[in-house]
Amino acid sequence: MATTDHTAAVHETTVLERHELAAGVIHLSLDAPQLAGATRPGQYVMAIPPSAQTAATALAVYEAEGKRASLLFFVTGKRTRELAELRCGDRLDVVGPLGNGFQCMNNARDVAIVAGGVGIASVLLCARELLRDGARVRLFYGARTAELLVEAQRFADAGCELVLTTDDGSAGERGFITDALERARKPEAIYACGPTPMLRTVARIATELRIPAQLALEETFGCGIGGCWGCVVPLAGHSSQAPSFPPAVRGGSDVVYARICREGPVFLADELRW
Amino acid sequence: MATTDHTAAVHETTVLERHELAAGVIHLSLDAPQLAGATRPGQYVMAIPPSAQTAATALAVYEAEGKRASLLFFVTGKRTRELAELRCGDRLDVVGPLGNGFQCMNNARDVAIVAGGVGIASVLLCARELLRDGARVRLFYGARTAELLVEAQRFADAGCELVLTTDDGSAGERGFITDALERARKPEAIYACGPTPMLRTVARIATELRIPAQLALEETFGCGIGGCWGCVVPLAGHSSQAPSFPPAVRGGSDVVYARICREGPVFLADELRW
Amino acid sequence: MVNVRPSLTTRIGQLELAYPTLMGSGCYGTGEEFAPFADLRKIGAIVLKSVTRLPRLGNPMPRIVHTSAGMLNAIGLQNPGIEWYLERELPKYSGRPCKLVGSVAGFSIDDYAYVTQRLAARSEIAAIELNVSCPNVASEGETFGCDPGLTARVVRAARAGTDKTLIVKLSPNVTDICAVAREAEAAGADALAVINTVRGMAIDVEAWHPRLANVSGGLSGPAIRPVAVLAVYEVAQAVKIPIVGQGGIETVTDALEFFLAGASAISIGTANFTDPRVPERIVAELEAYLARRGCASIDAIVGKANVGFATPHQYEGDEG
Amino acid sequence: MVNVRPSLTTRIGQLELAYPTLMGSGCYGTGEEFAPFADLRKIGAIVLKSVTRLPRLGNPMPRIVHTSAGMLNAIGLQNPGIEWYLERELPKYSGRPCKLVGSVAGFSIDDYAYVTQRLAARSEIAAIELNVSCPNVASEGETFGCDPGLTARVVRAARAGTDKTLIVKLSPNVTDICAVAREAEAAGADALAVINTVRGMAIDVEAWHPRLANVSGGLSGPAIRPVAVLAVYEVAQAVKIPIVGQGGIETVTDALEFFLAGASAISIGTANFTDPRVPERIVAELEAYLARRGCASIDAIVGKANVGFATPHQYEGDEG
Ligand SMILES: Cc1cc2nc3c(=O)[nH]c(=O)nc-3n(C[C@H](O)[C@H](O)[C@H](O)COP(=O)(O)OP(=O)(O)OC[C@H]3O[C@@H](n4cnc5c(N)ncnc54)[C@H](O)[C@@H]3O)c2cc1C
Ligand SMILES: Cc1cc2nc3c(=O)[nH]c(=O)nc-3n(C[C@H](O)[C@H](O)[C@H](O)COP(=O)(O)OP(=O)(O)OC[C@H]3O[C@@H](n4cnc5c(N)ncnc54)[C@H](O)[C@@H]3O)c2cc1C
Ligand SMILES: Cc1cc2nc3c(=O)[nH]c(=O)nc-3n(C[C@H](O)[C@H](O)[C@H](O)COP(=O)(O)O)c2cc1C
Ligand SMILES: Cc1cc2nc3c(=O)[nH]c(=O)nc-3n(C[C@H](O)[C@H](O)[C@H](O)COP(=O)(O)O)c2cc1C
Ligand code: FES
Ligand code: FES
Repeated sequence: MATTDHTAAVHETTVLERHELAAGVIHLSLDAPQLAGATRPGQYVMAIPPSAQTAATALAVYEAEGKRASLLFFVTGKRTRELAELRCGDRLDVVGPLGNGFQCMNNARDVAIVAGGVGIASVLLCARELLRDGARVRLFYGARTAELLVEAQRFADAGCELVLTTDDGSAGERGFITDALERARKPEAIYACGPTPMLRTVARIATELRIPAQLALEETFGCGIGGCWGCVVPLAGHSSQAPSFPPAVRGGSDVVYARICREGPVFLADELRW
Repeated sequence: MATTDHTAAVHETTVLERHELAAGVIHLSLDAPQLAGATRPGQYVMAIPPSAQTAATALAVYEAEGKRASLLFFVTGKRTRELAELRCGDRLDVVGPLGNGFQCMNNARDVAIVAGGVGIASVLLCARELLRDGARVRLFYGARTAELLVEAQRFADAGCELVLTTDDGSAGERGFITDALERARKPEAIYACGPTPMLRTVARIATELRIPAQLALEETFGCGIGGCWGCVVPLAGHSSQAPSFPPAVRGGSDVVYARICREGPVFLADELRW
Repeated sequence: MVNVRPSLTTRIGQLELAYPTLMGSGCYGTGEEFAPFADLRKIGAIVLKSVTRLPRLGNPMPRIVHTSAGMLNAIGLQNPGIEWYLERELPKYSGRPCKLVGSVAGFSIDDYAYVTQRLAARSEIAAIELNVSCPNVASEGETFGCDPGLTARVVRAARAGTDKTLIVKLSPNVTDICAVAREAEAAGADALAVINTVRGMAIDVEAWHPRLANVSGGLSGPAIRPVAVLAVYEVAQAVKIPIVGQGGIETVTDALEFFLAGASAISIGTANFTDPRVPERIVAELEAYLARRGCASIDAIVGKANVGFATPHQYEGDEG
Repeated sequence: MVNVRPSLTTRIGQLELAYPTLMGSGCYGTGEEFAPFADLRKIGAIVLKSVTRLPRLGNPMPRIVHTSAGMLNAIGLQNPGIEWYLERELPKYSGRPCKLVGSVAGFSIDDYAYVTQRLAARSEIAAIELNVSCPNVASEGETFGCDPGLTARVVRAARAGTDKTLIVKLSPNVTDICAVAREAEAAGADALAVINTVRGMAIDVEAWHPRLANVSGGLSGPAIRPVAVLAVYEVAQAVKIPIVGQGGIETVTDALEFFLAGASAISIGTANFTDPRVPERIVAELEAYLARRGCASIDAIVGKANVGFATPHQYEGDEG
């Protein structure tokens, strides 16, 4: 989508604030003026593990304003557990901003943002930019349970209309957020981030509604910067995002594996060949 | 030496205080009343790594009084680095007290305690007990450089006479602490803890002076509780500390490998067959 | 969901275990050392330290080096030899509230036959594990386990000396572990222990010499877990006898990987050095996991992840 | 102490390197991806991603799983095939401020011969590495590197097609890596890369299937370092040609272990995923180490820990 310029760098940042929003959900604000200045919606950083533990962790830049960039993450394994132990004043080095973010400058006036779980971290900057451009923004936000619906208020404060769902019905409607999306008024465009099964459904809905959708994919990364081909997704051979690669024929059409970290993480739904 | 009773247990402790005494030298006080009550001089604990990292770390119990037991350690690798990151209020589980400590109840009235580097952590309880019993205690304490001669004042306050050396002459006399021991007035008994080369020299000096010496050995441990035979030292086959094992003949005399963690860590110098 | 408490009992040959957890040979002493910190009633069995025909002083120090998420050991099979062991050691172990598995190491076929027969004859010993894969005794020790034919000969010789359950412990330091596994099975093994330690070394960069006196040692702990899980997965496809999975098990998730790969029981070694509460914690969490997943017993999950599910898309041939 | 700045230059066959650090094949892309974060002038060479005769889409996702102190990968040799590579990729790489080593993988002797000859003919390519040890392409890929005889045939075929430096990358997944090393040397290899990844797998304990689409993958990172150091130590005793040591190098201490074990250069792979500043930091710290130890050059420490110093005391025979 929005193409990379070469402002990415290694930033030595300091933790300004740390909040545990729910059990195992951490919000870290970093003193990172250059990163904050350079980041566009949908971009991410690779957070270097303070104790050198195999691989950096891909995390969306949640907020970027003034000297402050923030990260919002779930503790799911060793690396996020280590990041969760950071305290105010601790140092955290991050590489970024990375990837091609959302292309928010389109002309849609009534847009839907769809976020599943931690996907919420990737869409705040996008929502703010769309709202600033005058669009009407509905946030479709689903989580397993009420307390994991973190930060919904911040989107409401920013001016989004909220549609919430939880798997267990403990807040909002019970069910998947994509069910709510299907029942709702047709938007002119969709921006989405969340688990792959959710994104597949969003893609299907967008196709059926014949509206454009931009999907921010998340898979386990190796390098996070295009060096290892550990994070691919099949694209249509003709896609403008396809890397230089001879297309393979699959199911009768041309397919190329693109790197989520380098050619993405945001892809146009109708160019994905999952 | 003093034989194990079965008060050893897993203790869930909380960090009460943390001080960095010099660069990479940490003093951690733990809320651990049962441990403090059960520990005798020369015993140690296995500190369970907060993030489950392969093996617990053997650390002497430095102080034990009331509800407080403390640890004093040098950051030398991954595990001590992790322990150094603990803060007040953090939890630390330890197994102990372990091992057979110093036998301080002898009749010597003029004793020498010899500590090299972090060996200092193993001898404070011993010094206090000897002083309490009315002995005159000289502490021979050596380190690489002045700032690593941590805690000397605490021994002075307790009533020890101090003889200090540093390898670089930045405090006390220049040279090895065993040189100072050799030059000093002959004590009636020696208690020592430090690197193996230092302990070998102490053993030689004690033999030459025909005085008893108790040496607290430190080697890389596996289990720390007698289960893996990863921490052996050759003892005379007749030693009262020898484990049940058929002695091997080496250099004309009987030798048995004893476990430092189980049969030691304190051994009588004249029974070691290094 | 089942409402009854899931069963954790398992069988390895004729060895009936109240819990599917063994404590790895050489890692749990005689059990007595750990008894103040761990409830031995909550353990399936202890595999005792390997014993040889003659006494062995073992390797000089250092015998242990800690590495990234693992440790190297080169104990060198220190043990008092089978005679002393039978006379003075084994009697102390009677009355343990869990089963005891004897471990046999040797330097000739005859060694294995002799020690197995002597040890298996004792009532304290519920089963025998053949350690044909100790990497810490120069080349001889591991030669057996690295050669399918030699492994078969060791197993046949040991088999002749006992009817008790015979577990053969395999080395990962081979090109094809399945070939060794198949030979062991054909020669009469009742079960396989997969895997022993992986050969490795570390160097002291200031002193310019190997950190272990023995130069090389066996790598254990979480570092080797992926290697061990794959070995169990592949061996489970090659043989029909049960597998005791091991190598880096520290948490219930780790343990589950082994059961799902095809292990009927697991063995916990190095993790006991991290925290002696690990075995009891794993058993409690296994029970909770089975209950949550609606499984009546641990058997219900054995091998459940052992199917290829990849359908790779390639240009060339059919390579995955 | 020497007062001149220690020299870090090294030679691998005819390949002259300003720094003894290579970036591992498949881990550093084309160099361009890392250029914003790392100074390529401070790198000896980049080993490019392995290329095959025909294009390969590679394995489906997931291709990567993080494990304790390591990671598993099963990329499956995704690459555009040698024709596309020579025409459209290689031209972009000219002008890199460090040397480029081409990496060749194949599924037949003829593949290796053909791709080596085509690739080596290009001026952008300073040397060729033969990847006979990729564990992620079903059995075929690694068969070559696991069989001394096949390895020899691959090396002879490739050797016939170029005079440029030929580095053969060995698999650790064998019973005897030295046997393979000796055959590779005899067949004309100029150097050996030791080691490629160790085979392993991980299982998703909720979904009950392997976490990699390819089922198994190659383990890299600090977890395998002890295995890699031992392989370098043993291979250095078996052959006379230089060794490029690799497997889990993250810090200067790790790097020093490899040089002291007998490697003339090192390769850094997975550590670049942790922190792209690692290669530059290692080079700076190597220089400081050599200065502190009074060594004029990196050569001065190669193999300096490679002597047995153990004198074990045993009852039986002479086993260590
Ligand atoms: C572009 C991008 C942006 C991202 N942004 C964010 C963000 O803003 N916030 C955020 O929270 N995350 C984000 N992620 C996801 C994050 O990078 C991953 O969750 C990361 O893997 C966490 O690392 P970890 O070491 O903590 O977990 P890992 O150890 O990598 O584990 C990851 C998952 O595997 C599971 N797992 C581990 N072991 C097993 C096992 N044996 N069996 C079954 N499952 C197992 C864990 O439970 C966990 O769910 C993003 C990812 C990408 C690619
Ligand atoms: C009974 C007993 C009591 C003890 N009491 C104390 C105490 O009170 N305080 C204390 O500080 N210590 C004490 N120790 C020592 C402490 O247990 C060890 O220092 C422990 O190994 C530290 O663990 P670590 O993981 O931090 O270091 P490790 O990773 O185990 O490293 C230990 C040493 O190896 C070196 N090393 C690591 N890698 C390499 C390499 N590649 N090349 C060369 N060298 C390398 C490190 O620099 C370090 O010096 C005691 C030991 C025993 C046995
Ligand atoms: C210190 C130590 C000593 C060991 N001694 C033996 C032994 O005598 N016989 C044997 O069969 N395995 C021995 N092993 C291997 C373990 O039983 C186990 O198979 C291996 O360590 C892998 O499991 P883990 O990662 O859980 O430790 C030993 C392992 C360690 C760490
Ligand atoms: C993601 C990834 C891809 C790799 N691809 C290749 C490859 O194409 N060819 C090859 O010879 N080695 C490949 N390797 C192996 C590395 O070059 C290196 O030998 C190995 O990872 C060990 O080093 P490390 O622990 O420093 O990563 C790959 C490794 C990784 C992690
Ligand atoms: S994670 Fe390495 S290429 Fe995307
Ligand atoms: S460290 Fe295990 S027996 Fe001493």
